[in-house]
Amino acid sequence: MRIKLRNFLGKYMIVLVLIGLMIFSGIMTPAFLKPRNILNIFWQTSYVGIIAIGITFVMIAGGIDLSVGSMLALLGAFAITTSNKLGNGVGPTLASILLTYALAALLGLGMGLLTTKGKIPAFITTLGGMAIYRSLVLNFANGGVYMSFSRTFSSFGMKFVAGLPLPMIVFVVYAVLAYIVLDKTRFGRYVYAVGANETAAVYSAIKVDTIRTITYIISGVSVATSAILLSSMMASVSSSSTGSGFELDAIAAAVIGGTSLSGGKGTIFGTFFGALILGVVNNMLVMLNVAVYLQGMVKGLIIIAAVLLQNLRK
Amino acid sequence: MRIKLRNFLGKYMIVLVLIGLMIFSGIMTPAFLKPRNILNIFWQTSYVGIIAIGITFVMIAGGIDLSVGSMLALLGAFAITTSNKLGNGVGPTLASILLTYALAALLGLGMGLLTTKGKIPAFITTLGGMAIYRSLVLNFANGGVYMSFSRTFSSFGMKFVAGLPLPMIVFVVYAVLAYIVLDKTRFGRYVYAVGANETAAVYSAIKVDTIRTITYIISGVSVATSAILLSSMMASVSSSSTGSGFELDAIAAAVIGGTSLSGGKGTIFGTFFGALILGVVNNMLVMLNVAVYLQGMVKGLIIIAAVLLQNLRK
Amino acid sequence: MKAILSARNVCMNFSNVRVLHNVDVDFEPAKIYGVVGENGAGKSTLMRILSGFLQPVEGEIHFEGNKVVLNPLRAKALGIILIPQELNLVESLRVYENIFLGDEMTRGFLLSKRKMIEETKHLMAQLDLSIDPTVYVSQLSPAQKQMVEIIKAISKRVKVLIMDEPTSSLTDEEVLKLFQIVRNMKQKGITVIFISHRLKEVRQIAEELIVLRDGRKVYQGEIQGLSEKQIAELMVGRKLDEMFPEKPVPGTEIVLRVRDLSTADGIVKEVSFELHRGEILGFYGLVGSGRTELMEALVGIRKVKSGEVHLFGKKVQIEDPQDAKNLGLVYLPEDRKNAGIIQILEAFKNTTMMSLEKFSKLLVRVRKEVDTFKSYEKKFDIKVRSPWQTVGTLSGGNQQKVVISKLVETGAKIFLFDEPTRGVDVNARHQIYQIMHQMISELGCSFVVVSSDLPEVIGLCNRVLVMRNGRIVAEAKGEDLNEKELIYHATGVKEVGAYQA
Amino acid sequence: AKYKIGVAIPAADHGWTGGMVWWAQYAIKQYQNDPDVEFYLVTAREPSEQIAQVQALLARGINALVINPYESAPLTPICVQAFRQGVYTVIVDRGINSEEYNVYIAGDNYMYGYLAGKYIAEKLKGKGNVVVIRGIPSTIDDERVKAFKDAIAPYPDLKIIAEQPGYWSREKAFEVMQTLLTKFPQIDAVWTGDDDMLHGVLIALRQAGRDKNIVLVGGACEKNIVKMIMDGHPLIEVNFTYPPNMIATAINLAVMGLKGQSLNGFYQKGIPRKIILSTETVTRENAKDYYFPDSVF
Ligand SMILES: Nc1ncnc2c1ncn2[C@@H]1O[C@H](COP(=O)(O)OP(=O)(O)OP(=O)(O)O)[C@@H](O)[C@H]1O
Ligand SMILES: Nc1ncnc2c1ncn2[C@@H]1O[C@H](COP(=O)(O)OP(=O)(O)OP(=O)(O)O)[C@@H](O)[C@H]1O
Ligand SMILES: O[C@@H]1[C@@H](O)[C@H](O)OC[C@H]1O
Ligand SMILES: [Mg+2]
Ligand SMILES: [Mg+2]
Repeated sequence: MRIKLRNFLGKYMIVLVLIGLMIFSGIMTPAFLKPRNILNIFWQTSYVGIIAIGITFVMIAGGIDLSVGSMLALLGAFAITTSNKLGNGVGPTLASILLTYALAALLGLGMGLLTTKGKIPAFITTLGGMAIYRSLVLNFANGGVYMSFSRTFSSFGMKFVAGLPLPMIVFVVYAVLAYIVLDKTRFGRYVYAVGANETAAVYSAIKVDTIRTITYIISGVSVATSAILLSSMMASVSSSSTGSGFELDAIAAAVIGGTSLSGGKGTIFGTFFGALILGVVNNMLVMLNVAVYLQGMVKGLIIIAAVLLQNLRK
Repeated sequence: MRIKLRNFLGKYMIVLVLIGLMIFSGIMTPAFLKPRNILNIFWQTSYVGIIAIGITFVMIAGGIDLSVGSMLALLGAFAITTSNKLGNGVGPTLASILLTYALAALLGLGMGLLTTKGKIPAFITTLGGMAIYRSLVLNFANGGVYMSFSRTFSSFGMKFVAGLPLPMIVFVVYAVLAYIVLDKTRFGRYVYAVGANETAAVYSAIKVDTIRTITYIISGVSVATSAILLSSMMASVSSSSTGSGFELDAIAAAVIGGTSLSGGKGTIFGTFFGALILGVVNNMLVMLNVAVYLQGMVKGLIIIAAVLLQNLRK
Repeated sequence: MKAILSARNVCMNFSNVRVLHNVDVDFEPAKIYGVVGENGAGKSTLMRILSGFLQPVEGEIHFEGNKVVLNPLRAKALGIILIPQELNLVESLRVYENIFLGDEMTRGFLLSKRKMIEETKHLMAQLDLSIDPTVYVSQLSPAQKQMVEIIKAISKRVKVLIMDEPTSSLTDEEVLKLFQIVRNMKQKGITVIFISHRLKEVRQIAEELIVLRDGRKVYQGEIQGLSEKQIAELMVGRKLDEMFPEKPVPGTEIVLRVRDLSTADGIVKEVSFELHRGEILGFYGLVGSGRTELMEALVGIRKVKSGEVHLFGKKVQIEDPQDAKNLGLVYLPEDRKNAGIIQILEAFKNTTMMSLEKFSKLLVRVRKEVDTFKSYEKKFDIKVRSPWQTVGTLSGGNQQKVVISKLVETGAKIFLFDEPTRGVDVNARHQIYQIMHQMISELGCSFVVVSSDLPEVIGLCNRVLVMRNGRIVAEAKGEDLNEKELIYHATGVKEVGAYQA
Repeated sequence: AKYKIGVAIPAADHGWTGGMVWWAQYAIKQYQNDPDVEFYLVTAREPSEQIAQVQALLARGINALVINPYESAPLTPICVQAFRQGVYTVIVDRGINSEEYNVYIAGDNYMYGYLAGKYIAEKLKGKGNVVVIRGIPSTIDDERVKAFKDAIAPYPDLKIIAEQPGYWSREKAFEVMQTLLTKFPQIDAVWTGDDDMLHGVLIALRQAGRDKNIVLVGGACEKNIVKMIMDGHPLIEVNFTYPPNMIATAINLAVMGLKGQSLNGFYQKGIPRKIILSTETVTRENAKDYYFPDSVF
């Protein structure tokens, strides 16, 4: 009984932390708990959240991806540019989305190969990627903004379906799919094995490099998903600022959710709620009108506390 | 013979990469090789370099420190504020420097304890630290600048001693000291042991938590050294921008130099040259007049190539 | 009969040093092979080549008469399965997940968890094991992990099963179970290659013997009629002394007294015992009997709930291994790979890791460290290319010797040795025993030896305490110190177990 | 070339700085065919990086330095050093804490905030709920917000109901506005620290269906906002200049300074030492004069 409770707490503590934060915010500002605001939080979280899901795969397999922020800008810019070129309408929009995914997969593949075959630490390849992607985006726009002229492309990012914002729906569905892949398929199992004990994985005749490379592709695909949603919503991408800092937020979401920087550990469940905790904190800062210069302090303390609380069970 | 050569190449490849980069730049722009410019590179590198040396300890012991950039601002601001309070002269300046070191050690101790005793992943504690420190600096200056009014304090940062810029001398001396501590003392040996195999370290009667905590103190002290030099040189600290991005540069320097994100591996030698490579690249971009928006690309490619080249020996 | 798997003229180098010289060897179907050789002779290297984990620099591998170029996947497809010497399980995965790692059962795209758990239970039952398939491997003892490795291997479609020292952490009970499986496999036409330093086991199970010495095959043939001593002499290529030296005579002074010790996790229950100066006190018991936990509790790695410990007559409170070390008590862990060595550090640095204060004032004197290492290299016959070789690249037995040297170098007075000779060859084992005796006679040291190797426990120890379910259930000495008695107390059942041979 | 000119500005990390980089390149391109001048353009993300760049430029042997200091105080010593070395030094936008330079040309941050406040106060007739979305916490930002508050101080019924940072980012401003719209049923005016953030606010308003009866003011004349004003946007009627093209002006001044030319219409020979560009008010009437469709900002 006691053990069960403890296990339960261990697994769901992060949810309790989230709920605690929300109750606290609700008491401070009742407006926080308005259904509309809750939806907003989900919505606002979805962009980083989807990326964090991708990064969770990479991190469990023992890697890291610092390039996601710049990649978000690059893929968003690419989606906008191609959909502008292809023109209005569902067909062209779908085509541009597919092309964006293809590019994302290719970039992920490249990162993966550099890291596995090139034996370059992921920190370096993806830091390089971060610089290179940003440079490309800036270069083609001369530091300006990519604007969408396709009505179709720039419409779905704001859509509500069954009363829920589309990005939120995508986020939840994406999380469920990712959960299944990571938890219920062979590939997912191998991701854990590769990250936890590479030698053991080799002895089990698992293709370590292939698995690792695929995680980078998944990260790329996740970034593409987020990029498409975000650039459609904003109908634009700023070559200088869009996506900057996303890498830290996404990694933080995963780590708050229990993913380890040294690989082998982590869950989609954890990342999902880790991202939501970040989202709630950001929203709360605005809702409680926390003074500009103190926001960092509050955010830092809450993140540390959130992880500390999760440790208490142990 | 062949083995010797290979070992030699393995160890010194990074130096060859550096020399290669310099020769290339020198051919492209002879001005690059002016003694004055070489000194500048050393000088410019010293701030990130000193921090990277501290981070090398942390990383070898299996941790990470994302807080160094904000900490740089915080400690610089503290040094300036205290030296302003204490007034002009050598005595007061020394006192303010000592106080800054004390604060740095304290902050490092805090991070160390949170990470080891609190069992919070270093990524989270130091990400929290990054936000909290920045918030503090911003808050006391309202987003503005800390200016030094002490003539003594703001003079040594620009000093040349025996024809060499003081920061460069400090960097080199600091590196030598750090090399001795890491390579030639018991503590240094334990740092490797803890990072390479924590369990074995525990069984070998090593106080793992203490060792880890000390590495964070070392990181703090390194940041203090850099902060004092930098804030003296600039006679000021910008609360909003000073130090931002330093964490990535410092970690990159260490990783280029062969330090592993998963602990147990790394050398001061490597970090020293890793930092210089970054410094040379930055300088080279200016000297060769690389187009603004392509600089990120060039930098990214060079960093990746530098690590790839070092791998070739294997 | 035609060979199923052969090595032809196989050579292997590491860093330009040749460790296998033109090895030719044939394995026939349905036959059990014993492979022996000194530590570092190249056994594991040869086996890794035969199973595709290493590529030879020269020579060929033939499978069923055809030349093959192996990699892990290809070898697995052919049915060549290796149980590596160092345990290689994913600690953060569950038992059943490890067993099916790389060969998961699925329904469509999805893993079929229930089927795999069922199948695991089934396999466990065959071996008479009671490990819960859903528990995490990190919670198992080394012996249990070893059994999981074995189950993992036999769950596959196997034609050639290579077992690299599978018994080094097993007690007789498990060894017997394992041998039963091996014989069953032979019945099914499977070739089994069995590596061990326990020559008694090799004699018992193998039908044909292969001896490697310094990377060369020096013998392949009949094992019938070879005594253990003769096998050992084939391994080292010269005459050997008696294995166990005369037992030392312990003093009367009690150096370690443990009273009613229980651990917080409830594994060790009210244990009391005494260790005399100059004594070698053995601990025997089945896997999971709590011996390791007891030792860990004594050096402060495991939380103690109640009980007292007296060292050299004084009551002590030991919070961590450092306290223990300062009091002259050190522990050699049984889990070599995780707790014993620091793989990526140089050999000599491992040796001095626990006694660095001896080698440094302000700075560490590397020269002195290296010299010290070299003295152990000689004493224990450690096979290294240089003191700077990283310990992870030593052969298993040589790694073990490095760990022992680390403990000895502390200059402690009381040593808790948990499976000290795991994977150590006969010759070196002999040397280690000699050194223990020397430390007793010259320095007045005392030893607690936890071992699953019955001959060792019996041949080496003055007294043996038997543990079962976390309690000490018997003491055996003098006349009573024999296999039958020990097994009886360990299992609580009469007439089960003992070696038939 | 006879003259080497170094141009050091902050990196393009948001729209406005992107605009400054564009204008710098634009100005440089004007001298493509002038064999007498050669440019080195560098951008920095942090003060000490910019110092390093200036050091490198000095080692490269530049004759003139055009610099928008990342932050005044830290860059002061190196700029002074350049000046003392005889490098023709033009300081742009964020000044330095010294008089040792050749030319200083800047925008007027105080008026930039003040005029926005004044406009809102008058438009709302001194009464209503105002939301302030500021930029990246920094000196400039602080100065502008202070000025804004000065301007509305005389109107006690004009309340700032929220003051949050939008980091000069569209996405961030969108998010902040989305949240504030949920919290406050009545918002009468929004002032964003610059036009990029105004775009984010517009999207949030449209999405919440609250894009009416609200006064919106941004700043710095991002080209699409100017276009909206030109086209008679119902919510955005004014803008205030803080032109990134001041860098282009500065570059021209440096070239003229080096070549010893004087300004048209000035009876004096030299280039003026201090130029504060006035914060100009852009309305539908004059918007086309401020619209640079080719610029990126
Ligand atoms: N990866 C490696 N790098 C360098 N040397 C290696 C490596 N692996 C093995 N060796 C060396 O090859 C030789 C043979 O080692 P191997 O592990 O095959 O011995 P073994 O017969 O299995 O010994 P043991 O009985 O101790 O397990 C040893 O000298 C060892 O140090
Ligand atoms: N971390 C752990 N969590 C839960 N149970 C554990 C843990 N470590 C060990 N155990 C359990 O404790 C029991 C005793 O451990 P162990 O097998 O190491 O004892 P032992 O007598 O030393 O046996 P041997 O050394 O022969 O393997 C086993 O049932 C094991 O599963
Ligand atoms: O970066 C700032 C920009 O966003 C603002 O609008 O004007 C001044 C600049 O320095
Ligand atoms: Mg072996
Ligand atoms: Mg044990």
